[in-house]
Amino acid sequence: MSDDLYQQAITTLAKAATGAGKLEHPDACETVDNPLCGDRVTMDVELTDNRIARLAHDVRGCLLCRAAASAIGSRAPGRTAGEIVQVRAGLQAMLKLCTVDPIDGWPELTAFQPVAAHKSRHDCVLLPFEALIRALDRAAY
Amino acid sequence: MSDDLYQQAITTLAKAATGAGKLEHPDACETVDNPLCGDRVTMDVELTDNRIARLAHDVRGCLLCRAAASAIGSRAPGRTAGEIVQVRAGLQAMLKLCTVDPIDGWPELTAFQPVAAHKSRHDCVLLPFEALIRALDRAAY
Amino acid sequence: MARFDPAAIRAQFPILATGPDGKRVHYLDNAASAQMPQAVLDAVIRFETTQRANVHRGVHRLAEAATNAYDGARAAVARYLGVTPDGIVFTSGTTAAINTVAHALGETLSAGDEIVISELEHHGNIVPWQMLAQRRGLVLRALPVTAEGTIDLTALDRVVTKKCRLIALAHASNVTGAVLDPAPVAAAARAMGARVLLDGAQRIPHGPLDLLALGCDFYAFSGHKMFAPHGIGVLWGRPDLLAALPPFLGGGGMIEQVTLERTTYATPPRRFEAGTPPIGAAIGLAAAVDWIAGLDWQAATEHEKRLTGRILDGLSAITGAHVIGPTGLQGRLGVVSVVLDGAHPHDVSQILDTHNVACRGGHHCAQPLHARFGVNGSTRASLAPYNGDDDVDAFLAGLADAAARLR
Amino acid sequence: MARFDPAAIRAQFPILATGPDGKRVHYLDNAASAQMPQAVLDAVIRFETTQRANVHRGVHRLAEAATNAYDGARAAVARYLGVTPDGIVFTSGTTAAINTVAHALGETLSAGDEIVISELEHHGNIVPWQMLAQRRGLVLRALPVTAEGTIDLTALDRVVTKKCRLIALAHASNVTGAVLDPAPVAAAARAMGARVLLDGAQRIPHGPLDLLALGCDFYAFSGHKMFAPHGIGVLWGRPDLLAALPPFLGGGGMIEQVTLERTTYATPPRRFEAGTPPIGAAIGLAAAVDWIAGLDWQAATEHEKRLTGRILDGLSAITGAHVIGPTGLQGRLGVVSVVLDGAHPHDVSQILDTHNVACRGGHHCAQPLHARFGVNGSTRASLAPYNGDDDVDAFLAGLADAAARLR
Ligand SMILES: Cc1ncc(COP(=O)(O)O)c(C=O)c1O
Ligand SMILES: Cc1ncc(COP(=O)(O)O)c(C=O)c1O
Repeated sequence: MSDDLYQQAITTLAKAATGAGKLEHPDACETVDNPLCGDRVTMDVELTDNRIARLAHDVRGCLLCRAAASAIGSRAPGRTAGEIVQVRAGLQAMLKLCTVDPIDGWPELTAFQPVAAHKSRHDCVLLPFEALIRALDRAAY
Repeated sequence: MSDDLYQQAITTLAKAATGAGKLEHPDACETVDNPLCGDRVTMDVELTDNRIARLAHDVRGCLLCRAAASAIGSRAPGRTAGEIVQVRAGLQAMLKLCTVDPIDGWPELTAFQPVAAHKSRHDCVLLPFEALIRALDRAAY
Repeated sequence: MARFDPAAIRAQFPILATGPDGKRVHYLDNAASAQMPQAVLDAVIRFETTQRANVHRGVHRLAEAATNAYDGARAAVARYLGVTPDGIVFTSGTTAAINTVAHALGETLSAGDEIVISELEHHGNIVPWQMLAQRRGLVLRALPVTAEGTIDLTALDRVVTKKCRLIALAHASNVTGAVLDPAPVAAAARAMGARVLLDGAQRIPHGPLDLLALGCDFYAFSGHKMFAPHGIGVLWGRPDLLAALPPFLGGGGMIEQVTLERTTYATPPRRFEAGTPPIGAAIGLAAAVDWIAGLDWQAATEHEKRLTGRILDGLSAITGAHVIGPTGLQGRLGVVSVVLDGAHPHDVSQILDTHNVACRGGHHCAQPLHARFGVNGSTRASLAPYNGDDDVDAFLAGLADAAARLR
Repeated sequence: MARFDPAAIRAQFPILATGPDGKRVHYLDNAASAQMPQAVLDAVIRFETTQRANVHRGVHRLAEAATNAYDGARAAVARYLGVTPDGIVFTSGTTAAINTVAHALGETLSAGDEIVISELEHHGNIVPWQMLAQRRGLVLRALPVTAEGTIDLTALDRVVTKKCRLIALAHASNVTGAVLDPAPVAAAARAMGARVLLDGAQRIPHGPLDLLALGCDFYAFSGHKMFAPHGIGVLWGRPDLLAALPPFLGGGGMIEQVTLERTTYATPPRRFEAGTPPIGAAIGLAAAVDWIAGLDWQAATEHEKRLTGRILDGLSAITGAHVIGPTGLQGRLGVVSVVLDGAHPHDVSQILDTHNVACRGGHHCAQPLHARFGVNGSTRASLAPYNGDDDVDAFLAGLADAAARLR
């Protein structure tokens, strides 16, 4: 049911907006657009020893996009780029292959399972991850 | 019946090719193409007192086109431009409106009646008349 | 006449039927693509199963039938618009039609010439002119948009200069629903020796129009928004103007004589129809035009207007809902775009979908217009004659639900 | 496997059924447009009656279904060709595909650059290059054609110079049926740093091909010649090349961000698909590709070859009949064009029509090729898997009748 998309968990996550804002001295800052809907995510990151020390996101997007960014805000600090890539892979599998395994250490992502049925919304959820991974790539240089 | 298109009368008319050739000193010479099939009719005319004194046609076209040119070769000399325009109008009515009245002074045109059923071939029959009328227009200046 | 009965019209549209679950889609996405009545589908099926062949270059009976049907489609569209068939160029849609003018007319323009559009145009009537301006060093100017979402015609004096060669405007906006008054535009253009192109994509599904009375030189529209297949559209051009323009796309059917050295071109409309045309879709368009012509448009227009009023009234009861466009019923069509404070249009239309309401959310290919109103997108409901009060009520209920859940 | 049974295939084509008069059309005009099997028609009907909506910009369930079907069509075509979907651009046909390259690649070329075509090209692969040459001061060169109606590849050395930027050739001729060996063309192009475009309009209906093995950079074809609707076609381009090309048509769907001042463009294939695409036709094309993939092409190819031999043998018995093209069965498809001494091709195909044979007469949009052979036109029989011996025999009988009556 499409209705499930807007279950309490997602709404709460989006409204918490954990990590929303800007960093003063980011190691990298990347902006990614979804040309199909005009949505845009900007992600600032600071690394320490190849781990995310701090991050901040600025989202102009839908509830799903904001919820995903908020999950990143609470779970990404302390992780390596490799770990984030793995989390994205798990999320992609959840959306595209309809897997139902929870993603280790990111329990709130389970709330995105109903999005699998709505292909046009997959990118909304993935956009913040895309922005974060690009920022991490950039910061690594 | 489409078969009627190639009745003896048309074939005979085409093979007679009355008026085929070139004039040495035409008052006007006009070439008209049918871009849909690449056919081409060139018509030379000489006028005396606003009447067709002599004409000659060069046809690169189908049997219907050659038959129409041949009818012109035998019937047009002595006519005025106005008379030719009238004959064409009668022929157009025969093709587009399926009229069955014989055309005064041009009995052989009756053989074109079956062409009415084949819209794609109307222009084949009309092309020599178009060339003649353009040449007459030109010669009138 | 009896009261207009949208249900009787709806019954002609297979996709709008009530399903086994007792539900049916409340289809309010007509401005994106309208649905197709059985009569149009039947015309396409008839072509594919009894007349299918390529056109124009064959004399066998199927080719002759296909050619007659295709030429007949052109004649039907011309008749509906009150113009002669030699001005009707079949294209793949509005976008292709506008690009055709941008290239063909564009070839006749020089650096410094100006093109005037407006801030509310669909990208299909912006990007071709930007690309042309870049190719040939032209200047692109835009009429501003009023707070009511209409093109500000008081700016014509200022924006249309002696250098203006073309004014290209939406006859009706796909976001605000505002309908342009073409008379002052045509007058301003005439005063400067400029041409007028109207993008009729949104106007054409809402009933007959007197094309020649608009005073424009070109008119573009798409079949899929007027109950016909996707992949067919029309560029109407004043025949004398078309005859003076160079071709755009090259290929079979648009030529007179080809040698490896040199090609001469056919007269319009064939000059602008390179290659095999979308034959079945053109035949579908003709059937759609016939279908439209069979409606009582006085009643249908009244009906659409009443439903539009019902939407606008209902919206005023939803806190945080703002209409982009005229708030009244004058000078507008049944296209209503709403911004819901704090809610993203994709979330809104997703929630509307759970109410069986099909609405479009996003920028509707009009980013500059949304930027003008300081938003990224909106949620749009757009009407067709088959819509009824129940569709509108479902939309309003869904919107209220979205407002409650997303805030 | 049992002997190939064209009647079983024919049974899937409503238009080829035997009529109440006990007759059926001997359809040998497949090179112009092939007929449509019920499976393709059903896919189109299914879209129009259960999934119809605009694509890409909507989230309601019909928009999602339409988008999935449209994206699925792209994936199906890609799979059939053994390529990735990002190289598949949907166009309105071969002509539009070639014009797209002529404009997009054309923007990157400069005065003095050379384009190489051949003398046997369809106008759709001549005129776009002539127009481009004129726009940008390029030089258009042509490979000659042999007496057998094939492109003379021994001339590659002479015609393809260091200035060559593109070689654009028919993969198979629509007149002679000759199939190009692309390897020496690709090698000649590579040696000069030029690109290769193959016009696959005639090759594609005759079974699967390994596109990447051809060594070309662009490949163009039309749906209507491969059992799909008119108004859809494909431009395949090497994804890295497409990504480096500027857009051609401007409008909705091909953009990333639009302001009145500046626009940024989407990545391919969307960059080259401006406006609403021919959605139903694309879905029909995917169904056609699936239908084709379901045939036994080893048997079908053998069958078409046998019928081609039957035509060639039969023609040798008709005095005054000359084939334009290979007289053998090697390196050719089932497309046979005949010149009948002293008879005009339109008269010939008209008489064939009285024998219920649908054949095309004329220049087949290849005037330079016909000029090469000193004629204005020819009468062409072209095969599809549903053709049988009876079709060929009717053609030969009709041709003999025409020869007798027109001479
Ligand atoms: C070899 C060849 N190239 C190009 C074309 C043009 O295809 P279309 O008319 O579908 O654009 C055709 C068919 O007409 C063809 O046979
Ligand atoms: C006002 C307007 N112009 C142009 C277009 C483009 O039409 P199409 O996508 O059919 O080419 C549309 C519809 O999308 C529109 O609403």
